[in-house]
Amino acid sequence: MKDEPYNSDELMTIAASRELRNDDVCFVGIGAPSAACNIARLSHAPDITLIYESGTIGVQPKVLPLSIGDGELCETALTTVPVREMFRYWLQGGKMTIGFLGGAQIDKFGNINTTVIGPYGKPKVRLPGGGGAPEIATQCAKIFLIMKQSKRGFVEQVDFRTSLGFGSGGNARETMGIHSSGPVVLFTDYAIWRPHPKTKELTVVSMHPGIAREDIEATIGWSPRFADDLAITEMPTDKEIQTLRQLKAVSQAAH
Amino acid sequence: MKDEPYNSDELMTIAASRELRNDDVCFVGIGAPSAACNIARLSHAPDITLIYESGTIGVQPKVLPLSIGDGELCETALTTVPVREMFRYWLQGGKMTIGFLGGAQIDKFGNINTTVIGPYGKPKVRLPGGGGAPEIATQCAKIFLIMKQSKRGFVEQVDFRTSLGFGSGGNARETMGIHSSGPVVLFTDYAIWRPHPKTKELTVVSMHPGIAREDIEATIGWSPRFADDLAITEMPTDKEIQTLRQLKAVSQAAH
Amino acid sequence: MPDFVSLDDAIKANLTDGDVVAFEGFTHLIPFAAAHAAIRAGIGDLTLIRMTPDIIYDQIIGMGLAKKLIFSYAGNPGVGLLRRMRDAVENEWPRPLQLEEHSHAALANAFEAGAAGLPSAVFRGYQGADLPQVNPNIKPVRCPFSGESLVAVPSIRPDVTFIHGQKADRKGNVLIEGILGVQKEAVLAARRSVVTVEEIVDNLNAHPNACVLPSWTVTAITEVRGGAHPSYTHGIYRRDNQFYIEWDKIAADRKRFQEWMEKHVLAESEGVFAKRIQHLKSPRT
Amino acid sequence: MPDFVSLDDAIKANLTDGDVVAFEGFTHLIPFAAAHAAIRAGIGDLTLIRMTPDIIYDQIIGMGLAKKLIFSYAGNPGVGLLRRMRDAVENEWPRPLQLEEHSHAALANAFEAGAAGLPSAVFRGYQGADLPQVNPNIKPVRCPFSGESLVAVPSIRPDVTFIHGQKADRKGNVLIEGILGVQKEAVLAARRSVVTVEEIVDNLNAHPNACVLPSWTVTAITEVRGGAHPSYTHGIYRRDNQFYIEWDKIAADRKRFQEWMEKHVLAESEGVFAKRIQHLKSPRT
Repeated sequence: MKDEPYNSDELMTIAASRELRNDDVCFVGIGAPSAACNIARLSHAPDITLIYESGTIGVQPKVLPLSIGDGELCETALTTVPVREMFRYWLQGGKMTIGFLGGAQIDKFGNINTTVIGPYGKPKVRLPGGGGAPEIATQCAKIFLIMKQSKRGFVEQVDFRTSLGFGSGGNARETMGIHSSGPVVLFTDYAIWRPHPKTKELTVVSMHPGIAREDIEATIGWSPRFADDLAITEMPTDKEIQTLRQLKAVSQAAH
Repeated sequence: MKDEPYNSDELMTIAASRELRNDDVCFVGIGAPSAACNIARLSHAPDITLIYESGTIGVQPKVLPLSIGDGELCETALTTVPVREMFRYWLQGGKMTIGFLGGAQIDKFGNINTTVIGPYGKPKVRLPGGGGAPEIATQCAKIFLIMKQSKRGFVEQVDFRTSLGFGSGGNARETMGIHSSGPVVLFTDYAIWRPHPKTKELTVVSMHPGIAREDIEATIGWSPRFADDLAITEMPTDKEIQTLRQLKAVSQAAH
Repeated sequence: MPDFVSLDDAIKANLTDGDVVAFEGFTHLIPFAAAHAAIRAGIGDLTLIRMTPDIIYDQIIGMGLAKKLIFSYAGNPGVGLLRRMRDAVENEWPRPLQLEEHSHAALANAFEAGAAGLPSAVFRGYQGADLPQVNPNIKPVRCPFSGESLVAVPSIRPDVTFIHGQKADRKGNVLIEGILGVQKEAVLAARRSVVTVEEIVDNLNAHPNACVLPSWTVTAITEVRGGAHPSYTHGIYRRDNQFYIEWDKIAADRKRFQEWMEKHVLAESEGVFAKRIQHLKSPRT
Repeated sequence: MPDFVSLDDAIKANLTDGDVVAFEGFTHLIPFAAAHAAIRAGIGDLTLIRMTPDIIYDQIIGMGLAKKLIFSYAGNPGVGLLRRMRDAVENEWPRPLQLEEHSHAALANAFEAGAAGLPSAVFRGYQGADLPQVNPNIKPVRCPFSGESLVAVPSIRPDVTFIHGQKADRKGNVLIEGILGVQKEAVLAARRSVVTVEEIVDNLNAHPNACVLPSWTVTAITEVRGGAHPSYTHGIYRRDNQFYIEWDKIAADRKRFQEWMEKHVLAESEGVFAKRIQHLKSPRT
């Protein structure tokens, strides 16, 4: 895809940004979610509310933060609350419409692992851990997943379930007494996936331009399902790609 | 006591102020406690920390507040915190060395009623209720009681136990798992009382100048105990009386 | 974004007979203008919640518009008792009033739990006190680690919360400064919220850690200068302590109370509040 | 009133082998100078608590001074993993490290409960997550009103908490502004607290609702300009993001790590922090 006017990472981010609305209240993580949210803010959703777990509410960063607590966030925020309050009133209190998650491993039901590769007590790789994810996964009204495809990352079974997707599928969330939707969409560098309405298995609904089914199958650790009415993801517009690249350039220069 | 250079109310307040120390952190109520604390601050305890339940910490009012939330309190406070935080971090968190209580009724063990006269379900007089008192009574390290003596107020049994003193006496507090001291002193317009070391019954330890045992017995609804080494309360000094009267005059003019 | 509407329209759209409602304010920033508009609209059968019900609840109760009161201290602060509320409890005049009584600590925790989306609040409280014997909404719970016995109370989730603040910006973000009470919690815990402010401005110019309610947490905003009188607005006007003292006399007598309400509430509109604070404007110290 | 002492004296008086200690800071205001002084003092067998252990805990762990870590996210924020912490967990180098792992929500609640004097914190969390299966300090509890199943975690009560703030006044009151993290809770929950500040001033000039710690909640105060570097102090200097990126390389190799610590921590004193922020001073926006 070298000759394309965009790369697959960029499309992943842009595709996510397109599904954000002006009245969304997003619990934003660092990296692709932060980029997607800020592209949305700088284009079709100028009043979108972006919240970072550091307690910064309604941020309007000019550069993408490196950490979830960069000074830029507080300086451009509507208000900054203590972290206790962030998790109690704003996340647990049900104020977030969208939370973003990704991780080292994901399974077909959107369960995610950011804790350990290998057994918990004797890990092969000790990852950072859950941070906000265990509660983000169940307390935001909807979850957007963003993650690059790879056989290592898209696995039949996660080594550790740091945060819940649809559990074992079907109505697993409901039986646990959880009322939020869970992962409504997964954006990757190859495709857009959505849960099957009944089984809740993540299903490819739109492939990015130039991607074939085999490309997807080659990067997924299970046999992925494809929707009957499979779409092709819209190419990034010039404006989208410019907004993203400008934001990234300014950010790289700033750090 | 008309010809005295002070009245009995004034001595009650001044006697309380004398027992406050520079490093005390006081949960202050309106009225006599507020006056006592501020006299202490303006005389021998300039760095005493005064906290009002409205969330104002380290106040230095020039006039005595009419309510626990007058603007004067916030304007002179070191900081003002939300009421939730006041009750969780500062009171329940065990930061207060002294709390003040008084009420419509008190018994010989310092249990207090500010809820109802008569039965709870069909009260003869509906009083304001407990406010902060139920938790002040157990969560401040020590309690100072301030209350004017009367047969109506000093009763064999309170109609409703709004806040705990020593319960039925003895080690009742300890058996409830309470670690704070409870009422260490009671200041009235006739005397100073302290709990008996064992029975915890409030006992007259010092009578104000000019007061006889009979005066006290005539204003108490039970047969009060007197200490063996009964003292006479020191008269207010000119400075004490001036400080109190000036504060009251300024305050009356302000409201 | 909240609706910028008149106070009467805000009441009409957000308060209904039978609602559970909190007019919050802790001595400071009590939403008197909003409560008077609600009284004028005659909306009744209300369950009133407030830590420190004072004159406005005395007025709503005295007008027969409340069926229940959830509270922790019902007094005219620094003055005395609430005479209309007493009359309702002791004599069922003008109608009976159910009480659900807590301590301040309990209600502060209950508002916090409401804002935090929890069904109940756990704290250490009521030790040796009689209230748990008359209020079934105080229950013992045990810490699963230490075994200590604590208490739980249900969280508070009003249908609608009314508060008064210093400023809102044109997007509907609200700034509150000074004594904060439990107003942030009361708004975040409620299904709907109506905020009266002294002023609508271009920019809040708020300290980064000031108490700001984002626009999307507020249902309706109305500018009412002096809207907290006889309570006060930090930095703008002082508490009318004289009126609080006077209220004790007004409320002492049923007839005098009714005449006063007729003249100063029913026959007035919210515009009167700006006039009432003329003599109380204070420079920020 | 707190002691105004040198950082080394504050460490000597307040930190002992085997202590449970929180060096708190949430990306902002991380007390690097204090942690480096503790490392220089060689105080070990520590149980470290922090929501977001980052470079300073990587350093303490890599120097073999920690026996246990209580945490919710152990990463170099925006950069990657903590390589010294990984080495301790995966290879027990330079010594084994026990882990007690929570979510952010759990630890934020646990600090809050510590400040509130409670034995545990109750919240809604960990639904469908594996952590409760490997951490016995996460227990189910039931709401006595709704019957809902919630979770409890023990409150956090450190022996000593270290934080960094903008200013202290000469009485020892401390002001923190910007991203506040759980520092207030960490100080109020601790038996002792040590605060480094950028500046000791006559008057805090604080907003009435700013985050201020009264002098009597603080054990010791030291002025250390730049004391949060490579973290930052809102309004005074920017985060040294370049250093965070560089740390990933330094910590990748045991020998390089040790050489770096020798040169930049062990052979230095807190005076160096003022120099490290020279190129990062930012005007308040």
